[in-house]
Amino acid sequence: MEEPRIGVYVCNCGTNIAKVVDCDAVAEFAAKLPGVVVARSYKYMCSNPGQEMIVQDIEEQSLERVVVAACSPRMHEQTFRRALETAGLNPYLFEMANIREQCSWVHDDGAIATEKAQALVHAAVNRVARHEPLERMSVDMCPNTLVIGGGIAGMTAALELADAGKRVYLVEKQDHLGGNIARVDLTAPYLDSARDILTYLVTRVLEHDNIEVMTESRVERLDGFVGNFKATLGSLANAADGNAAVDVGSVIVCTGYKEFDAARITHYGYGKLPNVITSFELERMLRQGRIETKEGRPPQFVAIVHCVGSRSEEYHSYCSRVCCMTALKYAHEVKSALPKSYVSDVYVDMHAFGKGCEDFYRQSSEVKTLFLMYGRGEHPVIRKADPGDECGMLIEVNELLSGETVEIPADLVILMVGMEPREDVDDVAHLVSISTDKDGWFIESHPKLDPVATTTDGIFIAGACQAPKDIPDTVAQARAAAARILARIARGKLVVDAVYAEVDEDRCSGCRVCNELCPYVAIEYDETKRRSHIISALCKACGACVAACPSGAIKARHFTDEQIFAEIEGVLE
Amino acid sequence: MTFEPKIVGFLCNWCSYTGADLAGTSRIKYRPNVRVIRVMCSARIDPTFVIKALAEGADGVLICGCHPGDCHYTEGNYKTMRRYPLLKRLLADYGIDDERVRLEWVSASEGKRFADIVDDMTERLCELGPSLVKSALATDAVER
Amino acid sequence: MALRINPKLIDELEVYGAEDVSKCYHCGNCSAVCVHSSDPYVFPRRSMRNLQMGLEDKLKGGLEPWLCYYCGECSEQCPREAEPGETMMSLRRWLTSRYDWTGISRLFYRSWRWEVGAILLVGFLTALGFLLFGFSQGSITHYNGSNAFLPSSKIHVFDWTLAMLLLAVLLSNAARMWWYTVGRDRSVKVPMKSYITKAYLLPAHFITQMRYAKCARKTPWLTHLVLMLSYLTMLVLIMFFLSKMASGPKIDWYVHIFGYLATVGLVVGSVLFLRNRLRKSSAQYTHSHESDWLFLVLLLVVTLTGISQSILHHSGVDVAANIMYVVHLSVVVPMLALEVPFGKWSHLAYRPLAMYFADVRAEGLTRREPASVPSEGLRAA
Amino acid sequence: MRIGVYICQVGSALADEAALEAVAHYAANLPQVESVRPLGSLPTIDPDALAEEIAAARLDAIVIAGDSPGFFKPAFTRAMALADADPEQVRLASFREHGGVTQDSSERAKSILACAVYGVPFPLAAVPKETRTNAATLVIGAGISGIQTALEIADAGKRVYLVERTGTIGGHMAMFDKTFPTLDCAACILTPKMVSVGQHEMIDLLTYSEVEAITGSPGAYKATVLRNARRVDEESCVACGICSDVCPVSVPSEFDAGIATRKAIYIPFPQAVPAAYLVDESACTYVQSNGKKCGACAKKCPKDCIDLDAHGDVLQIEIGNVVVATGYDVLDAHRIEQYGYGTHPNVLTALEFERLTNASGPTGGRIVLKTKRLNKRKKAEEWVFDPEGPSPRSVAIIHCVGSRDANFNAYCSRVCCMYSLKFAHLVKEKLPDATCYEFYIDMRAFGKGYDEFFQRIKAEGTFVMRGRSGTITEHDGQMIVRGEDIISDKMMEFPVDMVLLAVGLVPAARSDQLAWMLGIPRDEAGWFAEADYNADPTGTERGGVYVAGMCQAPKDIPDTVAQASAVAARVLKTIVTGKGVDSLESLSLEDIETRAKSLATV
Repeated sequence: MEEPRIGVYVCNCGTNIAKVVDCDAVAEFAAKLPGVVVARSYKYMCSNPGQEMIVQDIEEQSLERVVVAACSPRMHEQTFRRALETAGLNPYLFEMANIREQCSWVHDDGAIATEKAQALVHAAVNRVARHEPLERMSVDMCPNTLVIGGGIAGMTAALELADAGKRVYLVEKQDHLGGNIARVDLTAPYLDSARDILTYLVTRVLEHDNIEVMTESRVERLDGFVGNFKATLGSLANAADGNAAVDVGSVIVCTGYKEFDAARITHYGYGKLPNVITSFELERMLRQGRIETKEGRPPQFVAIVHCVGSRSEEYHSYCSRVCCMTALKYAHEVKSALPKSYVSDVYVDMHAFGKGCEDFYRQSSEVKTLFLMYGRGEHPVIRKADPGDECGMLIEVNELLSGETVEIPADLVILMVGMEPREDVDDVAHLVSISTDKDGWFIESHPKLDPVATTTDGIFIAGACQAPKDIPDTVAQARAAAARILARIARGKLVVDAVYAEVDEDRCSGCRVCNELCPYVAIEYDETKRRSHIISALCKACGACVAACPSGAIKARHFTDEQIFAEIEGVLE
Repeated sequence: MTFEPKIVGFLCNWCSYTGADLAGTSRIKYRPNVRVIRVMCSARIDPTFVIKALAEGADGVLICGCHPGDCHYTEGNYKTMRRYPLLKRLLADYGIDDERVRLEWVSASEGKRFADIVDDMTERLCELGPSLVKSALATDAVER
Repeated sequence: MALRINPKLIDELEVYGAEDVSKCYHCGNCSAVCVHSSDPYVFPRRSMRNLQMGLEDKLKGGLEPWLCYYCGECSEQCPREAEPGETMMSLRRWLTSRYDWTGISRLFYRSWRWEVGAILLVGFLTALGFLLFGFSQGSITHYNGSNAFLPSSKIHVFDWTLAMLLLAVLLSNAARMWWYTVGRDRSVKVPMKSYITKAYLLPAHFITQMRYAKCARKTPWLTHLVLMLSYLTMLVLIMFFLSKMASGPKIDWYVHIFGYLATVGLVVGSVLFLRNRLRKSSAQYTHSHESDWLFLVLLLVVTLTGISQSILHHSGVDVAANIMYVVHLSVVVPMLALEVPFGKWSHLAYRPLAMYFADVRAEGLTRREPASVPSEGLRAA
Repeated sequence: MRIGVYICQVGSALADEAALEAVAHYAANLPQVESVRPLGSLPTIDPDALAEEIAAARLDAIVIAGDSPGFFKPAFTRAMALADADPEQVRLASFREHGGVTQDSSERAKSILACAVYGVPFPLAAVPKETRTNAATLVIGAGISGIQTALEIADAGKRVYLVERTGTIGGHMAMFDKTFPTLDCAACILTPKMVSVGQHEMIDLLTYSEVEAITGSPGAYKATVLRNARRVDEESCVACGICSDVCPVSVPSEFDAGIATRKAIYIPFPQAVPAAYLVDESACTYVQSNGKKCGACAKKCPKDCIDLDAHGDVLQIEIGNVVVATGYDVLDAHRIEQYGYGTHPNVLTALEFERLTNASGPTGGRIVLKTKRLNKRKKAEEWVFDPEGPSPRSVAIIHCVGSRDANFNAYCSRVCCMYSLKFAHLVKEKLPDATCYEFYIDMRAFGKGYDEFFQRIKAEGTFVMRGRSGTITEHDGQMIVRGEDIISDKMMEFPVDMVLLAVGLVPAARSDQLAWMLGIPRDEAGWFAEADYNADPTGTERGGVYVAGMCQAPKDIPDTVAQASAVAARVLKTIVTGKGVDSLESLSLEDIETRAKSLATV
């Protein structure tokens, strides 16, 4: 085999890599590897000059392959592939050696880390020599969108797309739209009417010509791939209705959250003490104008307990983000409805971070809400008061701002239940093939720069199903997802990754072992030819079929046996 | 010089490789003996990869995939799980120590776990001593 | 044993002037800027906390309010405008009313109408009493001599009787103060020796107000010291040298000098404070409770009537001097009889006492568990 | 239906007695309105008395009007329940929510009230006319938010003019070392985006430029962009840096937050986009002397691309939509005297520390103390960061500096808690033996993975103390920090070598001019006011004008990015359909009232 001309670039990443790994030594080592014609070490390969260096070398030194030893390929593979494209080289003739996340950041000994970096570069050089130019496919982008979940996120996203003249299918499990916001009367921190927001959204969604609302429905199946999904929708109300199939180009998952079950925490006595209620139960009382104890009296002492099920090692370690402001809202509402009452607010840290929220917190103090702080992981205990007390219950808590163990009088206790993923997240995740984190929230493609996309192309997430968030943040996310989709529809075509598996029909024995293996039903069996065939647009390149093929007829593009063998040799030499 | 085993790690792109990256971003230190090769899914790992690695001089092979149920490709890791005992039996037939090849589940949020696994495996391989597969193959070749 | 929270106490304290305490969000800035705040007496935040939570016994047992001189720094910097300085002031008013077993103090602080009414009544009765007394035993045309309208010897006896009475009330209240703050606290075991070795603190604090001098701003301390020393001088003069003060042309010069100095001090001091309060010149003067106004106004009126009396006397207009004397007394007596034991005047006694108790108590405090985290940090630093 | 209207007098819209009178008079003439009563300015009302009033007047529905009428709603709901009326029939006419708080907005207030009386949500009735929209977009400000919006729109194949005041895009994020809570380096995630912007064929990047004027109407705006003279040709400059080497003038570097210097001809930072030098005319000897002195750089430039006599240029562009993404500034720490910033050399602001700890910063990422050095040119001693200088043995980090404080910014700056925790981590990582203290008030670790990060910082050994430090004093050259450790109930006073101030955020300079130019209101703190807090956090009063990112209110990177993308959705919608919407103010009271009436009857 004639050795292709390879360029190797070792990134210092400021000092991130250079602090541990001797980058110059790695470059010198690389220079001696077979086929390597250029090997350089540079401060920031990802920077414009860094990329230009590659482009220039490709042009001037007629490089045919490029290796960049830098951060994780998850970070910058795309960046450098684009640089190759700029220089007119096929972007797949490129390989990254991860010498930051998996070398300089995890090892202290410079000599050993340098040796490891050299091995990784060696493997990359070996591998890249065997890369083949691959072409990306372009597929049509269906302009319709499927929105799963009819809460505020779902409706906002649907309206955004529909207003832009695109068709939207909005699927909601319940018999009405609204989700959790339908259970709320006023919003924090300005006490605006949640009902007006809901009425506005529902009216517009229902009246919109471009939105097809399907309540009491669910997505049974999602087939296809980005730009060309086929969703099978089923009715929950009437099984006899049968399933409907719609074509969509993108899917936005807006399945929201459910509240934490307060009965799981025994020391709050929820379910046993009749006047211990959850935030949503208070919401109902507020709407009815009857904030009363079970005995039918307006409470004199009201206590609000924060972080119920949130920020705790036993239940959920995360913060549910909205409860603090909702609690303050309740403090105001209770004071408004019962001016003679005393409200105690038992919190851990007051998360009043949003616009207008700190002011809201101050206003709550001004109406004499008594704020009491307890420690994360501690347990306020609610018990019945003694007969002579002027209150119905007592909350015992180790109050941190006074350093005392105190008893808070209460006639009504409101538990600020946190948010948790819906029970069917796993089903949904499976349905649209996205993943969930350890808490059960859907994982975004990048926490900072891509908070609405997922690792599965064409599937977006918005709202509280990604992580707890308030209404403005939910609305922003829902629109962000819509923006992504609108941009794609505007372009009309989609480019699909060139990495997929293909069958060498000459070697295929037609044994059909692979057929059942593919989770994406991407492998067809051609009865006439008696050969299997892979639909490349559906293939997600996992390679399960490749490893299983007894006759070695399936080739995983960009992950061929030959390439991996070369890599193995490289790391071990 | 003390024996420093060489481990070839095959990591799935979605969970384990991200987990190994997380160990990096969290600056969790671990033994430098592992050299990682990225594959899209643990199901892509052909038994020949493992044998190739051992033959090329690896003292151990580490295979990491998503936790059961978390596979990005729905069920690729179950396929790995089923293939693995077969591979082990094969290796046992060749007289290769059982502990030289390991299958572990590492999620994208388990940087610490990845580091611990690497440390533990390195430790075990140090106790076992160098793998003789490569030299045995060399002798074998000479004898023929 | 858990302490019971009383959310209602904060409402009660409002009439004492603590209107903004609920705004406090416990950043601790006030304690950090206060030079007086140090272990084991950390304030004002802790006192604000006890008040918010209505921990009445804790508040009653707290000496902290008396350790604050209200320089106003904390209030100026307070990020929530919760007025920690004014809260401490209000707590002093409230504590005064708690130490007082008669309930009069409580009545006065809660209603200025009652207070003013009582002053007017006592003033009227005093005037009436002295007029009857004067007419019964002397002549209004005589200021001095055997036929004097209000002979100094008799007034002297009256002064001493009143003083003893007031002292008795004050002492009984001070005893209650001791009981709340030191006596009943089981975590404190004060050795008798401490009471004796620390006794010097009482006069020392009383006369020098050395703690006040530690505040960042020195002017308020100076003004306060001048006013207090003038008042004290005048008190001493009246109590011990009354006869000499009124003995006509052959006056001892030193009594005269001290008398004039004290008069000037009183006028200047009270006028300055009144002006500051009217202008709300800095944080500590922005909130003025009725009791604060009454205190200064009474002081000024007493001084002014005293001066008038003196001038009239020296001008030889004995009738007018005698009438002014009665007027003077009818202001002095209610001021002393009502304000000293029950009103703002009592801080003259409580403040030095509190500092004395605070030091004594600190010695008797069973060793407090050191907070692990910061002390480790300290060692490392 | 018998409707009772209650108007609360709290707030600015109706502060004027006459305006209140007019609105009340208007309300009284609306159909079904039985009574109109003022609510007074008391924050609390007695529901029992209200119930009697409602029962006596036999009211079936209530409309509460005012700036934030929601605060009264529970009282009315209860009163309705007590009066045996339908408690659900309490409606709100919130002037603040729908932009009726400006002084001359009594017409808006009336229309909001009318909608509530008709029982129609305001945004449903107040729908401005459609306007034809130009497909090009102007994005003002090229920080992460402007970059994101521009890329989203440009990726859809639509023209974007991205105007940036400084010489490079990237904004504050480019200055950061790591980002919380994942600690990935800011440059690693931002630079690829910057590169994309620089290379994008649909983005016209106008750096070192300012928007001078905006005229026209929604959908058809005309912007005048002043292109300041860069004096270096952007296209031909290869950023070799020879010009900078020969330049004799050193001034504090903005990018390094003033802790290092740059030359009068400079590139803000190595990865700047565009990667071209520029001349700071206020520092350049040649420019200041009207061409009489210096000029060394122009002579030395190997590519001849420096023209020190170049003049600024004015560009006219026509656009359909305007996106404001001007970001923020940090509060001037000098204002908070008790922390001695500017007096004690080793009291640093957050941005200064970001640069100090940044691998690309002046010390190469080494955390060192300032040391005294003789400046030979000025013949004076000055405090500078010497990369070989001593490391601090103890660092105190003070939260909420100028935030949550009635004396400075009453609002929470939202990001300081987390970046302070990040600082603690960086200190501990780089100086394991150093002691690190955090003084906080409330730890606002609210986002995905934030609370977990907080727990991790504690586990790393940073002493986290609840209590704002009050003062920093100096004794014999040793800084002393004093504060109350509230949770341990102790006064703390200890020596530290370095103090980091988590200074709060304030609206970017010249936001007022921009707001005036665009005709969009700002809130009391100076942040741009969104159209609707909940339902439209990125829209503004003006049609075709949007706000994204920090300029609307402080927010972290994920929230900024989400908002920036959300704006792109709005813009794309108008471009795709060719139709935008006019400003709300284009609607007359009659328009809204008529529409509300028609919707109510449906």
